Amino acid sequence: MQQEPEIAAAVAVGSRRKGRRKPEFLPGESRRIGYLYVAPAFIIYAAFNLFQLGQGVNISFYEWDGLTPGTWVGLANYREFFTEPAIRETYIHVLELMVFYALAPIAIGLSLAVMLSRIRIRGLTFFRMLLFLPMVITDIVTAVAWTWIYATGGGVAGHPEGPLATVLKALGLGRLVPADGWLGNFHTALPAVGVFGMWGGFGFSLILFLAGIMKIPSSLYEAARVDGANVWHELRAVTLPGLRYELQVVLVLSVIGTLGTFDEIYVLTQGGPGTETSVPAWQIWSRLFNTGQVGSAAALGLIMMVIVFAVTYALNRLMERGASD
Amino acid sequence: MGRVVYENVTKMFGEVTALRDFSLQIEDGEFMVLVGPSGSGKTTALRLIAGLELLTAGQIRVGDRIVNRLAPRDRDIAMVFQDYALYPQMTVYQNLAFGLKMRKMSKDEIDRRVRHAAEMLDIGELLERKPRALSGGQRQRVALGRALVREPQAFLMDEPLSNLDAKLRVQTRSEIKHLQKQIGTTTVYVTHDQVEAMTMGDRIAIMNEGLLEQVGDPRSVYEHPANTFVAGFIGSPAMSFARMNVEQGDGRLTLSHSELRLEVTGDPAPLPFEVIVGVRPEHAWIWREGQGLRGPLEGRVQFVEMLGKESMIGVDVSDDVTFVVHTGADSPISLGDRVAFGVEPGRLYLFDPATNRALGVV
Amino acid sequence: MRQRVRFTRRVSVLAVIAIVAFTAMSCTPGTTVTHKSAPPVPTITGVTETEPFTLTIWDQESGQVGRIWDQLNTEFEQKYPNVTVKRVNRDFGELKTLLKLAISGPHPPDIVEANQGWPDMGQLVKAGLLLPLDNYAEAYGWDQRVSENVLAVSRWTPDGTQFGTGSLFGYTTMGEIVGVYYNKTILEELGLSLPTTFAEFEQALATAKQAGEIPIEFANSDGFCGIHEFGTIQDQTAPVTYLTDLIFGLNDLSFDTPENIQAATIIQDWVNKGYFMPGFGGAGYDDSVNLFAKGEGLFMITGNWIVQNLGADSTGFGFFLMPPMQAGGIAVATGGAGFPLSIAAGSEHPDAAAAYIDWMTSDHAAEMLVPTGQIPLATGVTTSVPSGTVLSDVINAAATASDNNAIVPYEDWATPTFYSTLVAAIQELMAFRITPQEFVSQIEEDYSKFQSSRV
Amino acid sequence: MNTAASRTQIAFNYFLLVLVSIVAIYPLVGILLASFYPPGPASAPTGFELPPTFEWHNYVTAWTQGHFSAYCTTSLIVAVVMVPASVVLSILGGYAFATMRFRGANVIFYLFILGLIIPTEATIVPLYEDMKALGLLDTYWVLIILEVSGEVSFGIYWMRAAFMSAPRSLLEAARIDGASSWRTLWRIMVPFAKPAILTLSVLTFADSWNEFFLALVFTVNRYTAPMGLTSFASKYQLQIALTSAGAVIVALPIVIVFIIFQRDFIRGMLTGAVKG
Repeated sequence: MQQEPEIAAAVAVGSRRKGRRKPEFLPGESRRIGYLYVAPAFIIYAAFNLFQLGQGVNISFYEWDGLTPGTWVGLANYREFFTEPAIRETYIHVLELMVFYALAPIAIGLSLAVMLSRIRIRGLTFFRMLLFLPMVITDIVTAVAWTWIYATGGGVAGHPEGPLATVLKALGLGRLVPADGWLGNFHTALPAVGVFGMWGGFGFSLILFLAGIMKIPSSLYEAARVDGANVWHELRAVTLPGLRYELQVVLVLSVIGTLGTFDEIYVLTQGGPGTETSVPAWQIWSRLFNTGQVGSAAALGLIMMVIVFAVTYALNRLMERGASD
Repeated sequence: MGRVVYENVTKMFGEVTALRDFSLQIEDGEFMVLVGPSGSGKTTALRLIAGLELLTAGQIRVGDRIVNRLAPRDRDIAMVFQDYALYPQMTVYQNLAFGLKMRKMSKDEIDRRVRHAAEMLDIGELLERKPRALSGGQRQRVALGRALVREPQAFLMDEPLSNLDAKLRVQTRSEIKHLQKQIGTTTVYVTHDQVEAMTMGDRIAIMNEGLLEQVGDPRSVYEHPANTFVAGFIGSPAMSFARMNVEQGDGRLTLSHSELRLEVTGDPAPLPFEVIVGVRPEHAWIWREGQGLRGPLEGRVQFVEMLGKESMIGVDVSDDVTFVVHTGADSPISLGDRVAFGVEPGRLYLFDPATNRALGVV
Repeated sequence: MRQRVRFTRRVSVLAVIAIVAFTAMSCTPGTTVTHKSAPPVPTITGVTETEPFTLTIWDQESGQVGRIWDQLNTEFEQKYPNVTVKRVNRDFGELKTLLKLAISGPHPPDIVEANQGWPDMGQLVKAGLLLPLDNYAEAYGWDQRVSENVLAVSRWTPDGTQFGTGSLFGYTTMGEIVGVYYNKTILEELGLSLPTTFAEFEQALATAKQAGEIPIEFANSDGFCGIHEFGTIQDQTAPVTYLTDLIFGLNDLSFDTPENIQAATIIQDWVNKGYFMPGFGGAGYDDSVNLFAKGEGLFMITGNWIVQNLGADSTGFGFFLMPPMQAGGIAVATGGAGFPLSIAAGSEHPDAAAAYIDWMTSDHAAEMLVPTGQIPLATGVTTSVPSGTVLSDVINAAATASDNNAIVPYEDWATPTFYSTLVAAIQELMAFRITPQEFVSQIEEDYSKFQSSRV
Repeated sequence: MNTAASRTQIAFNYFLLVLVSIVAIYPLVGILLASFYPPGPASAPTGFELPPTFEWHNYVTAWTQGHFSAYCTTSLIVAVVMVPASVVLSILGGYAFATMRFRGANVIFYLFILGLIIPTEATIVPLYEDMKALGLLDTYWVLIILEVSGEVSFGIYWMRAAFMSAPRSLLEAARIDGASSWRTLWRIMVPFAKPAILTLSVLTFADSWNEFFLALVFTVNRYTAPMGLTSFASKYQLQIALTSAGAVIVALPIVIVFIIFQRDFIRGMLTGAVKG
């Protein structure tokens, strides 16, 4: 539920690590001491995470309300994943969110980084700090501001109207302003959530891309220019290959982050209006606590975990294959 | 007794054999250089002594102990790493003292040893600095010092000069050699640079693809290479090789390669029909009658390398054979010229093409 | 390829671990349910223990009501100096979320304020987590103080399979009623009188709209308010017995009825005509209450609980029940009992908890709570409410509905998932994402699924 | 390229950067401004205009009435115990995975990595039951233990990468110098990995301070700062100025920690993320 971007990056990178050689012991090296170092962390992790995952697997085979004894239903909870439109819908929403969490930040971050990289920026540290701020402040706080930004007041005098609506109206684009506010309108709620999430994360990709671009030797650009490359060629031949690793991190991380989206939904829309912003993690939470479908929630949680794993794995394979071409 | 002995040591990494049935005895106080191209197993051999790798078969002794399974700390050796491996957050003093502290040596003794080593290496002023604030050469000395203070049975050095610039390298190598003679500690020194090997080693062990090709003092290795690999590896510029047919009889030996013919008097042991002939550039001269050179051989000049007081010229004697020939710096030879050259007597190395082993010198 | 082999091996190792872990834990989740029977009728009422102890209560009262609770607690502690009352105050959503977890432990709260109906109280009863209160009710005479209608919504068969009959699991003397508030000034300005039929009400809406006023102050981003708008219309289109039976799960009823479709059609019609506050989909309930209190909007359809926001003795606002379809018909309203208090089965001080409930439902408590807009249900409570105030309107309307037996319980009690289903479906209905027919089908699906699972 | 052209380019670049930065902090400034509005259920300011008067007193009111001292104390106590514990465990584990060989190391490491994608939704109910059985509900310990167990996966991954980026010779030199693995860790590797450790600590601190769901589910009297904020906000629903003041109070410690460490933090972040 709290998919940290950096954690997602870890998953991304962790899974792509090549397996190490078969353990071979060095002279005089203790064969057991490694366990001692790992033990404290592992014990607490196994006892308060892994063990419950096992229990979760067990629960997922029951229809259980969390209170009375469950009924064994075998794979029925898993079957729901394929049969219930409500669940399918959540994954469609997540796909839509990808535009905001993965594609847009990469496109915007990349183009900004390309533009900014052409000069030495004074005070970059300061700007970096500003760009990183949205990431470190909890959604609980920032959501407050975003509800204001998205408010439109239905156009009634005296109702709070957010700056977004004010600006659009001033530009003569008032017809774009949904009366129900961006978060209350069925068509705009999901994109609005997406923009909020994007705002919280785009600084990270921009900074990563900027750092990456600065590492590309300028001789490569010079060589490209000597060869008569235009901006577009330069991007394709020099910048993108040079940023391959940064791209991979941002892409994998944002895709995993999107799949696990929860906080934004919890603080902004609670899945509404209707079920328009319901995402898998929210659906699970809601089954768990609002409607008492604990077994079903466990099964959906495990399915989500498998999907996240599969997507991460596939993306990494894809990126690596792309790199070796 | 600082003797280091390998007995039939084999080291495999997974399915790759890094060192194959390697036996070598390094005497007490000896400066032994392990030399070879990358992947030859020389570094592995060194790390096996240090205990940084576990051998697959065989035995290693340091002093009179078998150290196969001893931890590095118990082997009584010290090592100088290629990248020096200085502890970045410690001062030079702390770097030198660390190993002694770990051995629970008294503070006074540590201080004595550190100051002594610092004096020997002339790094007394640097003791309070951190590695970051040192030049490459200074770091290198600190790395040596860290080995020195330990007063071990053997020093192990893994290409310690490779990160220095050319000039400093030459200077340092004689300093190390000098230091080693002064202290008299057995030293195993790994390098890929044959010049370093020739100038520093009491003996040189030439390695290739996990095998020991030849051991000996620099002169004998140079003069009597055991095989084409050693012959080609030792000496600079490298030896030129050519496959030649052999006609032997009546006390004369004729070596030929297409149009090329070379007649040699003297009758070595019976040779196969074909041999590899090796000629060191320093033994090949532009032909002049009456100098007792063997030849002449003729060919077209393919390249000219000015070295200052002399030049090396590459001469194509046939489509696939080029000899490098020595000439004075002022010689008027230029590219494309046809030249004739000859070889000093007793400097034609013959090798068996089947085994690459040396057959003799004529 | 080697990579893949290694990967497969890793996966298989994980699988083995997972299987081992799984078999180790493969037991049915949930503890065996033991349904406690009602404690014996206490011979002495009140707190009998003398040792100091703490009574913990989980409630969802905030604002003015919350402050009065604090005061009542202090008085209770003064009355029984060995008792400390600890309030854990969580909002409606949190309480819904967390009560089930909290109450199933070895040290549950003693008293909980759980919502009636299948989603909350029903689940707790079924799991044997609440104590039947019948004997306490007898000892304290609770059943004599309020009408059976009020008690019925807290009644369950002890195994939790039947709603509306059986043992008593919660008790309150405070009532709720959902109706129409109106702004007297605007009503006057528009030259309107109080509507007496549904048609007149719609006429009033049209007039207000024409005059540029907001006919109905309404905000639905929180969701629950939409249930009340719909319910209030549905109360007029569908028969009372149908609605009550639907909620109690009697007589195999369906949600897919012409009356319900009619109610859904009316609400869509109102949206179409712009009778609701513009931007209601994105506005919050509390904001809308605040705006209404400040004079925006002719009507607001909601419950008695906003009286405290309007000011109990305010004469600027009035309240009436949604008028019936036919002239002279009976106005039916949603409401009835407020949040009841229940005793956790695991409570170590059930007698004291009962004494506490009696205290919180006493006439004294009622007198303090009524000015906040809570409706006294107990017979014989004398409250001096000045007439002409919004509070008196509310209390009178509730009394009328009660006398007419025209109070329908909250619809979201009908199934464990009904609240979520209704909120989403009404939001979709009011945004024209679904037709009235789709709306009732969607809800019927939830309803029938649950009803068939009960059999 | 002539000077004039590059000057416009530079100007354009700064313009762009300033624009992006404004987008980044605009909502935050909104909250800050709103926190100074006069309190009371006023018509909600949208927070993006200067308040008529600066009501510093809002902070005092929020702090005392909102019990933020209690919430912040909880967050602080939990963080003070949890951050060092989690970082030390991560250092130990990361060190073992980076430098030691032992049977099953890979499997154990991947089990840790699994922790990064275990959805809390699948485990929270069993977790609740287990914590209940241990009698840890509503204690600092429940937050500390669960946060640690949630953070070590990432921490171990992170520290392993950091230690693996150390030259191998450094470890070997220490081995030859006779340092035990324990000494090597604390005397050689930890000083070497200081920037990575700092970044991990800041991240962990932020996670701990911002913890919301664990506090929501597992505590009643031990609300963390963000949980306290939601509780405060729901009690003072129309008090936008006060709620904003509360929000600023909750966000401030993180912002301060971040500003103090930001240079090293971002550096560690970049190397961590890119080196992997």
